[in-house]
Amino acid sequence: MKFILDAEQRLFGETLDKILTEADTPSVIRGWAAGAHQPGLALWRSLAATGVLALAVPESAGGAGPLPVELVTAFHELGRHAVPGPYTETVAVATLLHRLGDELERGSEWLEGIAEGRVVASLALPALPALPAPPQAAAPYALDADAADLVLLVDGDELRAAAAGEVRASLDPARRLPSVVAGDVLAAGPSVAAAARAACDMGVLATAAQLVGVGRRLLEVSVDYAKARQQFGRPIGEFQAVKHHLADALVGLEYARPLVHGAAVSYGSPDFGRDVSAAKVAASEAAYAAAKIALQVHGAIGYTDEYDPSLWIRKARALHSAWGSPAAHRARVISALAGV
Amino acid sequence: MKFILDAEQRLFGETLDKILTEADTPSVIRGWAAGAHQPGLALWRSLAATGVLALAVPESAGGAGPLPVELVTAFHELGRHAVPGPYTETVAVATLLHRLGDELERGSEWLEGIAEGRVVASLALPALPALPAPPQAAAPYALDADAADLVLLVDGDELRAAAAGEVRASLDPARRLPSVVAGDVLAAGPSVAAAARAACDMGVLATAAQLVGVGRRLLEVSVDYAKARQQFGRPIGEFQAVKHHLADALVGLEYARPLVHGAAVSYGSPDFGRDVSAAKVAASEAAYAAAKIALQVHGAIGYTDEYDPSLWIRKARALHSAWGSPAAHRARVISALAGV
Amino acid sequence: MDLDLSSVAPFRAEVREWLRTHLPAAPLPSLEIEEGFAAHRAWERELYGARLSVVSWPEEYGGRAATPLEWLVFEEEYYAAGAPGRVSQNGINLLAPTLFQHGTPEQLARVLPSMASGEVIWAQAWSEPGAGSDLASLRATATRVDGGWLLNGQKTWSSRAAFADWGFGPFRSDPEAQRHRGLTYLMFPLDAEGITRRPIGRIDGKPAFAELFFDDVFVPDRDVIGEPGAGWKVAMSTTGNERGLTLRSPGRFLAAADRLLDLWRERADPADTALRDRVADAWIKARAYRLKGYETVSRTDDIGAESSINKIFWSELDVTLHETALDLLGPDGELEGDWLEGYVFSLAGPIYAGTNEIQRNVIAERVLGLPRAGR
Amino acid sequence: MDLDLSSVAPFRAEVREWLRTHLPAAPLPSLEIEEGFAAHRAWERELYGARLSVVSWPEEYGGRAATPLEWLVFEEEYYAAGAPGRVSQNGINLLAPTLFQHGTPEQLARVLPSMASGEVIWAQAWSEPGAGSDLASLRATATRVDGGWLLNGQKTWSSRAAFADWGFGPFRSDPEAQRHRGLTYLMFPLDAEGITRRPIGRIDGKPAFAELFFDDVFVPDRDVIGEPGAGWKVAMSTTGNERGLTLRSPGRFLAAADRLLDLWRERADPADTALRDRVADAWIKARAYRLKGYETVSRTDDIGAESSINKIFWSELDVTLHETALDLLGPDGELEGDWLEGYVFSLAGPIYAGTNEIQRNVIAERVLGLPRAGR
Repeated sequence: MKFILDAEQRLFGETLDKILTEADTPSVIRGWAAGAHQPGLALWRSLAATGVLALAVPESAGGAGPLPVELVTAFHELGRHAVPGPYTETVAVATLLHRLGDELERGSEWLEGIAEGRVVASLALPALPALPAPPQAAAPYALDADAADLVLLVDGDELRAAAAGEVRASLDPARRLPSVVAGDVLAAGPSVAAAARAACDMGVLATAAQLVGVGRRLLEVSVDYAKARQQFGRPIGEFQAVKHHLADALVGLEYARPLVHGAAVSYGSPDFGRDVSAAKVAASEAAYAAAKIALQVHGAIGYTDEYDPSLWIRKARALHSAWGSPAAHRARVISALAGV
Repeated sequence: MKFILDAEQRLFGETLDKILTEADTPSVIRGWAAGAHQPGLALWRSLAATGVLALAVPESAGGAGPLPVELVTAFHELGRHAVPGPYTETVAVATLLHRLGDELERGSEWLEGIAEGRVVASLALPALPALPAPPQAAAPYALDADAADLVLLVDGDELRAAAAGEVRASLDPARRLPSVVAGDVLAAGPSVAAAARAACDMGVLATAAQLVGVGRRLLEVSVDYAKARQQFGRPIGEFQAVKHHLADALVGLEYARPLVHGAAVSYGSPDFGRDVSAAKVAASEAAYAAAKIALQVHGAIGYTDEYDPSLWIRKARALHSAWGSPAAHRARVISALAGV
Repeated sequence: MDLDLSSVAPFRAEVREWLRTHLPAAPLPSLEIEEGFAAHRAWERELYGARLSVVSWPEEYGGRAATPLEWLVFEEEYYAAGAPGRVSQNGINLLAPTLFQHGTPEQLARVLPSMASGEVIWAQAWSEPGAGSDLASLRATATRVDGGWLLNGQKTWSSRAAFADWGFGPFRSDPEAQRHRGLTYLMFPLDAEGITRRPIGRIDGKPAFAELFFDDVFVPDRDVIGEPGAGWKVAMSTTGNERGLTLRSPGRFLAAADRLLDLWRERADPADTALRDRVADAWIKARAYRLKGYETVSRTDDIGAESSINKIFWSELDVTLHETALDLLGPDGELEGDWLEGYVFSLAGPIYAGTNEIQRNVIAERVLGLPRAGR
Repeated sequence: MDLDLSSVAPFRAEVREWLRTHLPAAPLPSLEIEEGFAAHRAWERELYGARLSVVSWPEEYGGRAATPLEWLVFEEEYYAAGAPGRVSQNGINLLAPTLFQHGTPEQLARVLPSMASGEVIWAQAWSEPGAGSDLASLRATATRVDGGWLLNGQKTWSSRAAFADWGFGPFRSDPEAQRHRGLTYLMFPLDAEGITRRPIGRIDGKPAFAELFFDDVFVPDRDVIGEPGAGWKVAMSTTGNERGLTLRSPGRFLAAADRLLDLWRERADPADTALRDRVADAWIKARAYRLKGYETVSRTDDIGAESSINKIFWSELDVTLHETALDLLGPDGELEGDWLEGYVFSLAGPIYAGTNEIQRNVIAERVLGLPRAGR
């Protein structure tokens, strides 16, 4: 029993941090938001070269996975750097394709392409298949499908090819939300529903890890700002109100992380679904709380489009409800525990 | 339109404050808790002499009411001084008897006794009749029935005489909770159910007013303590964390009060039930928040039986769920607004 | 004590009827973008035509001398009808009360009617990059010259200044004086020679603020409000107002709570009591704020620092109410739309007009009497 | 990274089996009253007989040198079984770690075995009427005399001191020294000549604390822990421990969350999602605390000030978990019973062992590196 990242896993995270720091993600995000996908796709390929996109693809299909601990390590850094692009959706598609195996004609070709970073994928799940009733309102959007090579739609127990329709703007400028135009049925039946549930769990896990990374970055920049910003003749970080806000943000994030790691470790066990839901609840709440605290500590400057931290503040809110709201995931946890 | 207490109403409150300050209610409470009812009953008679017990009794039955604004003014002071005894229950019984009118043989005799302070009444409502489903867990207790002259039980649409059974201890030592032993049926039918709903609304209103008074007193003693108590070479009230706690307590109470007054003013209108429920939600939350803040500001001393503020801290928690939890009252507000 | 509103019923009926017949057929574009700003300015003129733009002002300046109670009623009707946001709000709510208290008759006569009609839209120019919550650390200067003052320096977070006509705010006129002393309160046209404005995008990208750069901008003496050097006192008369009811009238939250209830009916599973409870709380708090407003207009004493209690309450209510709406919208909550715009707007509430941390200090020290921290 | 607990499975099985066969048939009376104190002392002896009272201690003192992971497992099984509260907790959790760090071999051999067996129950005597959160302002004195020290003054909030046998805490041994300097850490029998103890009722009336009055109480040199004058350093080695996992092991909250889930199944309307969400949150947080415990025992570095993060988390979880239970009980929530006793106990959490306000300062300054306020 060793419930901390090992040296190799830590090094993997540090390597990604270095690549992403050099990539100047805020400028990549602003380009992506304007539909200039090239810098974002170049970053996608750099990250693929480190193996990030191979983590959810099994070795048998040309990947390195499934390696859920490495996956959450990577998504934590994707969150810390607010990297734009359908990473979570691609991981979910990889899980879906892997589960469906030979049922899909081009499945192994797509999986290989994903692992190598050649295939950017997206996915629309009008209802989140793993979550219990009451159902989420329908969300017929496939994140960044206009930048993707492969777009899928799961509708009940049908898997369809799909194309990007009209793009809707999100509060998070890095999130472009096209509706999808359904195409041919690629597979149907209970195996699709089961694969979609597995894909959903993996998407939830990736989102939870990303949220913790988003919250971490917000805490980091807020602490730096509180040390530097002077008001009333002293750094605002001297004021107890500011200190306590930031301490609270840290407490929330420190207890979200073990839940994310715990879910990654329970991959493959019957508790995996319950555990990813628990992680998503805590990560959503902790990151959103960190975002509101970051806004309050920064004051007006945090409320502006042009100041970088606002990119993370907006992402925290968008991801708070993406891949299932905290309420939906609480319902699933109770359902798993109490069988109701 | 003049939505503040008039001079006479303010004077009434001040008079009660003076009587209750002189009465040294903490010692009365400690006696009451031990079953020594005499000082508490003497205080009951003093308060009756100022007209407090006549406020819910109509003039036609020998009372001065119904005067809901004066009633909430009085109960605010009863809460501020944590006066022990079944005041709320007696007010509810008065409402019940008044609504049933001639259906009860001894109704007018009891009403007159209540108004004059000769009849201390209590009441058990196993289900709170005005609140929607999900029903509260059954509560077959009649507060302080062992000190009462008249004990009633409403069970569905039956009104019964009742007697005090075994006394259960509450977190609030001033609240003795006997179960009731049901006696003869005094009345039955839809008029009982309707009268019980009216009685329940009046009980909820009185409890809400009392809660605001409890919260006020807790804020007052906490502010005094924060000014006097030194730690780290300064009064703890200089620390921003303490200041902000106390400011939050004030904000909550300042917005609970108008809801209590607003409910009193809407007595007799179709919105009365909705408005007392709104008041109870806000008063419960504000008083309980004030209690937790008072405990935190006082530290260990606030956690002791012998230090007077703990009497109010415990009462805030007990009244938080007495006469319907905040959740039950939220359900009723929504039910009234949305018809669900 | 009563809530008998029959005396204001005819006024309420008039406002309701006028709004029913004059409201724009379709919602106006956001007032934080150029197109919407113009549309909202036209709407202000229409309101003014019916003497409904500034009901509480004296008739000579375009109002109808409405009582505070009538003003509350006007606001209830205005927001209940879903009428457009007020693009003139910075002038009407922040400058006008200051002028009524400190302005000369000439200033009142010159400034107020065009403010009431929307012909001149005003922007507040208070904050500076180094002076947000700590307003006393202002550094932009007003230097005495013949017949007036020369402004230099920078202001920021000037709401609506991207498209507004005039600005107002305090400048340091005595470079030797410290903190609260030596400030002078001035008005200036935003297209004056020497002013550069740079719009700043709000968190949703809309240019809701601007930065203003002053390079020897001449302001004649007649545009000084109050005594030169007494700018802090003048400014404080605005903030007292800003923290009271005026900035966020109860009508606004009542209307928002009703819309939230509609959204809940439309979107929510009634069995989801967690969301139901949050909707109930929003409605209860909006009602509390309304009743507190009635209480406030019933009082004859100065509410003073108690206005900080209101600021905390409405700003937190606004955020939680809109969060509840976004949560009701589920995955659609992040999409552009009215609720998201309202949410973005609400997020500024705990920050501006004195952060809620500052307000809590004010409540603790000036309402509860706790000791100020040693400096 | 794994959660592979198979290596500790035999130990877990042994603990579970022993508890299954030895647990008292009926719950013991509250350990905060005299009768319950005696019953809990007897239970400690039984635990000791199975070498389960202090599993992580070396064998020579009555333990079985369990690893931190085994200790976590022991605690999970102990609370899951519904075993009695630990009347020896102040000694085991607060004094023993201090002795392991600062005690002499003679002290360890003399004090620990009788602590492990429950023969001697220890009470912490730290706080004074003027020194709660501000521990450095202690005034009770230890005066040097031949062969030892004379204690004078007062201690308060001494948990379990109403019925305990011995006490321990810091006293001011150098009257000239200020604040953190000149303190000496001592142990003393509570029935020593010159000690008067006055039980203090907790908020539910139970005498969970006592005040101690010292009048020339002689303590021999052998009962000084660490160097005379170094009492602050000795005390801090206790607080580091107190704020970590030891004081409130994850097993306790896991068991409480499971009982809450049972209560919810039994009492709640499943359609009441508001309560359901709170039950889910309690369970999720208990799981988070458990996983954080596994993380902590996997680390080899000192967690230092990070222990303050744990203190805030468990103390707030304990309150909200019990509030949820009381709300589930509805009108029965105010009645005496296990959940109410747990609630009352939880209320002390945010106050003792350093208030949560102090903990937030520690986190901000020592973990996040924010500047200390100027004094």
